[in-house]
Amino acid sequence: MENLKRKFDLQQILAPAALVILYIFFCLFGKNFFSTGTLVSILDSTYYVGFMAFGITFIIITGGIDLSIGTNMMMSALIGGYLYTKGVNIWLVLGIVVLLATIVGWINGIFVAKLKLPPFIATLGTMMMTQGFGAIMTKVQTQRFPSGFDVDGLYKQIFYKTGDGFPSGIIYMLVFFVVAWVLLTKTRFGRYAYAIGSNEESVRLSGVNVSFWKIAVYTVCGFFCGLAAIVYAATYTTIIPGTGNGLEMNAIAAVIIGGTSMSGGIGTMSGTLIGAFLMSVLKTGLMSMGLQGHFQTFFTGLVVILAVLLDIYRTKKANAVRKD
Amino acid sequence: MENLKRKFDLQQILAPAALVILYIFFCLFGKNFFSTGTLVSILDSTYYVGFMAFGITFIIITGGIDLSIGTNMMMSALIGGYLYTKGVNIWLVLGIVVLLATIVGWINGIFVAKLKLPPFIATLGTMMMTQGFGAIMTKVQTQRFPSGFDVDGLYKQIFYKTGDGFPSGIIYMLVFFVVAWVLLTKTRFGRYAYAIGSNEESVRLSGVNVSFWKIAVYTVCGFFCGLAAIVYAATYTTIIPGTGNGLEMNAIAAVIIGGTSMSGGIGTMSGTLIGAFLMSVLKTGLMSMGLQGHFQTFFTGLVVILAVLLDIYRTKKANAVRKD
Amino acid sequence: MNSGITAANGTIENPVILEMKGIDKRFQGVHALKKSHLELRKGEIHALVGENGAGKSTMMKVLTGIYQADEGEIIYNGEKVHFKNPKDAQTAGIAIVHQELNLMNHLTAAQNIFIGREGNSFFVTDDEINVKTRRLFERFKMKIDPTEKVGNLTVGKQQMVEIVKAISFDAKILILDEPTAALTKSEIVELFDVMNDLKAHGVTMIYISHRMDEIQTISDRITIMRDGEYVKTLVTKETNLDEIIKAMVGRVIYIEPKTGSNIPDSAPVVLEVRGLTSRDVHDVSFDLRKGEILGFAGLMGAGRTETARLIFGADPIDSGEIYKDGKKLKIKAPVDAVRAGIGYLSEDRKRFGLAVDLSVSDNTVLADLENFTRKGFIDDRKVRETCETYVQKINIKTPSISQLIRNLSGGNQQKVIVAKWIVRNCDVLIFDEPTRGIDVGAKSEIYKLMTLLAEEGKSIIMISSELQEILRMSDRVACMCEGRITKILNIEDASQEIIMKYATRRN
Amino acid sequence: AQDKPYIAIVSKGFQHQFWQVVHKGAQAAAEQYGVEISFDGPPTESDIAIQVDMLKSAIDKKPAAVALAALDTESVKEQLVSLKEAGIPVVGFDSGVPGAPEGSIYATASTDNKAAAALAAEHLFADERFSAKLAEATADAPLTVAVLSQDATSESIVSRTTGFIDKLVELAGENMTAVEGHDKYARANDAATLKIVVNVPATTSAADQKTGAEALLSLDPAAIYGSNENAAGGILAASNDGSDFDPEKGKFKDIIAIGFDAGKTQRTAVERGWFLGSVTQDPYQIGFKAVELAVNAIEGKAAESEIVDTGAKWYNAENLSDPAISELVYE
Ligand SMILES: Nc1ncnc2c1ncn2[C@@H]1O[C@H](COP(=O)(O)OP(=O)(O)OP(=O)(O)O)[C@@H](O)[C@H]1O
Ligand SMILES: Nc1ncnc2c1ncn2[C@@H]1O[C@H](COP(=O)(O)OP(=O)(O)OP(=O)(O)O)[C@@H](O)[C@H]1O
Ligand SMILES: [Mg+2]
Ligand SMILES: [Mg+2]
Repeated sequence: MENLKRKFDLQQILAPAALVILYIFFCLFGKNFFSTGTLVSILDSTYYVGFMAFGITFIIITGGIDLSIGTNMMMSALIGGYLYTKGVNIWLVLGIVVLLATIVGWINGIFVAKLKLPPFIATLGTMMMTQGFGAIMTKVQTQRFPSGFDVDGLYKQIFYKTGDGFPSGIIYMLVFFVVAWVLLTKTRFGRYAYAIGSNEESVRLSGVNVSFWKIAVYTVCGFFCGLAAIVYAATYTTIIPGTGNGLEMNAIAAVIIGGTSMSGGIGTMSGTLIGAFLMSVLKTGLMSMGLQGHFQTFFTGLVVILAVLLDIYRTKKANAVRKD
Repeated sequence: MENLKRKFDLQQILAPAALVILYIFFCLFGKNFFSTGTLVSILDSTYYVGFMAFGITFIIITGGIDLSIGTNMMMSALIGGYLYTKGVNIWLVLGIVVLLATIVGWINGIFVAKLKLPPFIATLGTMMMTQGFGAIMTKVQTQRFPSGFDVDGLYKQIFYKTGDGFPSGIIYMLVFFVVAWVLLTKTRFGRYAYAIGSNEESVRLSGVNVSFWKIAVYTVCGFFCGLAAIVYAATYTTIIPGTGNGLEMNAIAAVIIGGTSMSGGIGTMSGTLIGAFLMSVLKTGLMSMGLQGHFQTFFTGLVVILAVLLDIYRTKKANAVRKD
Repeated sequence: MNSGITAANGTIENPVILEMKGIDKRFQGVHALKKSHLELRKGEIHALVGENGAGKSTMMKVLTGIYQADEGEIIYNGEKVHFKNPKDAQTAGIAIVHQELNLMNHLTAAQNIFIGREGNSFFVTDDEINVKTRRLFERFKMKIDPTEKVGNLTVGKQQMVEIVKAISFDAKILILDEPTAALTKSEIVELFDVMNDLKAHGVTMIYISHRMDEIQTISDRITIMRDGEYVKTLVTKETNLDEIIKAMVGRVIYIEPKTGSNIPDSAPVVLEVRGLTSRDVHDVSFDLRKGEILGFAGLMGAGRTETARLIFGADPIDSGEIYKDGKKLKIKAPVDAVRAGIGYLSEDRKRFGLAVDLSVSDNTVLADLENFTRKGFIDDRKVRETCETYVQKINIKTPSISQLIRNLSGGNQQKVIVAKWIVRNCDVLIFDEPTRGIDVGAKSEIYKLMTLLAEEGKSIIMISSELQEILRMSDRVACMCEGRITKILNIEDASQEIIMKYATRRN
Repeated sequence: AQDKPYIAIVSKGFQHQFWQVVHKGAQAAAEQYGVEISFDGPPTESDIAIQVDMLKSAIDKKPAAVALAALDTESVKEQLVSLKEAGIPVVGFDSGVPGAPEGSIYATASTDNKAAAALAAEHLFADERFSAKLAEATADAPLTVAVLSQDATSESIVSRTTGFIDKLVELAGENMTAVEGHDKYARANDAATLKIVVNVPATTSAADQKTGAEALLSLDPAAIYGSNENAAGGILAASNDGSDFDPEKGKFKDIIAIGFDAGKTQRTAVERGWFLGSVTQDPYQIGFKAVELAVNAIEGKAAESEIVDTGAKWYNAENLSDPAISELVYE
């Protein structure tokens, strides 16, 4: 019990602390790092990863995994862009984007909950399928969303940045962070997610319709990928077919750094949020120190491992308690 | 028992059958698919995936995973190429390549067995780190191995293709397939791999030095990534920094299609071999049907899911046996 | 008991073969062993008893090098020894059968038994070990195929494989930690034969169990532990049940059978099962009356759990009907059963009863969460209040309701599960082995609780492999054998002998 | 199986609008000369393995000729040889197949990337805002020109980066300039009044290109140049689709932005004068000429020249109205 409390408080403190320290570090040693400009670009590069990370946090807490989030996001964005160029109204397009991603999530749910496929395998499959599908649909052509100054540029102002450069995206993200947080902590949905991650069979034998809730979890994750797709489109305008795989690992890294356990049952949304920010700070910071791109990759990997080592060390006690 | 037996025989038959059928299918509908030329390019594109797949089969049978195999292979090849251009003797270079990859595998083993990191996380970390490291080492420069016509071209003749176009690579691969197969089925190493995947704790209580053998398994996987790096270099000559992530999923897909269970304890080397071939046939075949590259991705995903669904369906009965 | 074996004499004067002195072991938070002590004489069967958490298993894990003692010494054959790991202990001739099954399901029986002993050569073949294994099985008259994958064996057979594995070390000292928890009467008899056989070959054995009848049957001496401390060592023949239990729990508990039922035949039938059939259960029919406790007796594998799982919708039904309060139920999944007010307490808490990472309160409301949600949100206040009332009502020993359930003792975990079903106000409760692996103290509390529930008008099905338990609690006793109900006895007519007769009747 | 001669075209990519236009050109030529073509390319410009495999299966289809834009010459040498042995002619297009074994390439229809990039440098240098600043610049307060280079591996990107840098150095004077950021191009010089900073992002993904652009912009340089559509895209994404470069009210109004290739967003940025201008190749011609050359090769005509320059044009707000230019600037 004590262990648990202590661990929990530590959890609360440690991650944000690390974030702040890292930020300060780069302010001191980075070139023009301490500037609203940089801060904004840190936010920018967090949005889409953040949304994906929120989504997959639910899944990881149930003890599952979703490798398709990255390609799912890209596919939805691609098809969205395709429809837009075909003249569909932009708002309708955005709606469809979210819908598509949600459907993919739902399919994952069916595979896992109904067909009993291991999540890793099911979503590995859908990862490849969505990546291929998006490319096929768009005849492997780059798709473009309206830039801020075209007639339909308004959506960028809402989801990404206002004309005068205010990062409205952060509001969009925080709003849905709260949604995710409430979902996870204050609703049956979230409670069952934890319970399933902790011991699925006993939840089933408590008369809970496990497969329903599991499908729900994967669907919600898909939904968040849809939201990610919107902000991705708003940020980068151009969507390139056949991309998106690999992004899932960034999101997962964020979740892990945030202290969520891959074996399920344990995790927090705030942790994920901080994890996502931490990665962006690292990325932007190393750049500002004039380190070429690949140092990012290296250090992100390092951080993932350190974060979890720290976690293990911290919770050793808590874990030690009777296994028999 | 019957179920199990039946399943096993089916296992034996089904995968190869699928392979043959697929091949015939493409011979009928592909453009000049039925030709030694095509056959050879199928082999060519199987080599490096095959080696990685052999390696990771051991790990997956222990119930683990290694996401770093792709980047590990690339990193070793990169640094190898770097040393070669710096004038190191080619054979020495190849030795170093294998050594490097093996070391990375060993590090993964330490992380998993000694530091008790979940394999997914540990290797996600090393995946990013190796990718970054390779790029950093080579200052993000493309590295080139000697092509068949340079002085040192001989190694290509051994590991990839002889001057008169005989695919010597297949011999190289089959030799090490046999090695892998013997390791898995005829040695304590393999026996413990299965045992650990089946119930790690009980192996430990039986007085087996589990962490030693786990480290061994990850190291061996690394070693096979090294072998993959050699044949990759021999096949494609040019190694680009910052690549390699994503390849692991192809290898894993091959293993899964080959009928190895992600939860450990079950799997065969021959299955993996066939899985690898199946993917190459699919890839080459779809291309020969004039389908854009992305159809491959899509169908590979589909095959992964179908393969496992089939497997589940087949073993349903076997699984039904008392849960309580 | 009807196994008809009596403790062989003469071992009590034998020389001391092993001595554990002043063993002290702390885990985070728990002081598991306090200067504890144990003495073995060559060739004796030494019972080790104590409530849950008394430290029996830990003591054994220290002895076999799985845990390292913080203090104390082990003297084996007159010299001080220190086992750094299980292997050391094995090579020194000390083997153990652990409390929980520890087998590799994907490996064959032979491979399991000889894991870690494939020989020093890097290469391995199964031929040799298959032969050895077959010999072992034959010696103990077990019908198991050495090349069979262990995952396909029944729990009983798996347990036997474990035991054979331990024996196969031809150990000088053999430790059996609750080996019978999952065994049938007949298998237990087999086991005892094996043990006596070994004893005749001069093997010393430590035998841990919660079943007093077995202990009195098989053991020469009994060492009692309480809260990690050594209490005393008794000579079995010179002691009696009360003395042992008193030493264990520090108070006397009598288990006297129920003399008669006060449930009138007129009492309304709550649950009506007709012709229930599946792969392992055949044409099971019975009525359950309001406020009654219907005991289900039978050997292991008799199909009681399976029957329960069928009624509860945990496994698919082939045919048969289930009526609740006269209404026919369509039960496809546990959801349906729970909706109909049926609750099931599994025989395997850890795997089927608890969400171990969750708190006491989360587990308590797990089955009834929809009634704790307002406008889609969980009403934490209501949850807290409810849980606290139940913690009091059935006095669950926990520091707080936000305590993780995994940190509770078995007995208290069981109570939380009971609470879970009461909260869901189920009026039919199926207790499957409600006291399996629970100590005498906790047991009697569970009994009280069940009686209370029955008095409150809930109807209870109690599956149990302990006949005293059946006899003490039930109003009627359904005897099962090979998936069939062979007889439903009124408690007045029931006795251990009669029940055993029906439980073993083949038809 | 086919009566028409079959030409397998293996490009460096497929996604970018650029390749679509190349494809169009190729198809047009295919119809005009009555040949069958297939057009394929790897998902990203670092997928060497995939391109090699594509080339292989293209060869396995027994084409009459192959048109190739190699990601990397070394990796395809062997195929080139076997093609030569099989007597199947190979024509290069776009960046072609530089340094290919003697006589393995019939001819190449390509943009001279160095020259094209030099165009950009010249126009930058000609801009008076820039030259004014450069005049003021001193060794202690040097002027910075930022270069975003999609990757350090593909030949065409590299030569566009070098082409730009070299021209700038040439114009500003060797001893007045220094190059830093990426070791491939770096050249230290303390006396430099003009500092050229090159950034090569971690991957070719839009996100990383943007981060790279942001890193460069945070150095507040006098000018920034993106050496292909993707890199320019990164700059656009980092500058609110270019609007931040608005000379009057933009956040980066003092920074001169120059792009390469085209694409809707970039075109808009140029039209509105946010970008000083950009260099466009003539993808349509590249595609058309490639097939044309292939046909000549099949018919056994001798090639007039090794390289058929398909030309590159500087475009900016002014000359975009000119249809001759406008049609080159794909959306
Ligand atoms: N989920 C299951 N799948 C297949 N067979 C099962 C399953 N559960 C039980 N069995 C088989 O059904 C028969 C009845 O088992 P069950 O567990 O119901 O017996 P039981 O009376 O509950 O004995 P115990 O609970 O002591 O094991 C046994 O032969 C068992 O092997
Ligand atoms: N690995 C562990 N970590 C922490 N505490 C432990 C551990 N193992 C045992 N304990 C604690 O040590 C005490 C003794 O446990 P032990 O399992 O030895 O009791 P036992 O006599 O075997 O009980 P049972 O009859 O239920 O098996 C208990 O309080 C238990 O919680
Ligand atoms: Mg115990
Ligand atoms: Mg049972």
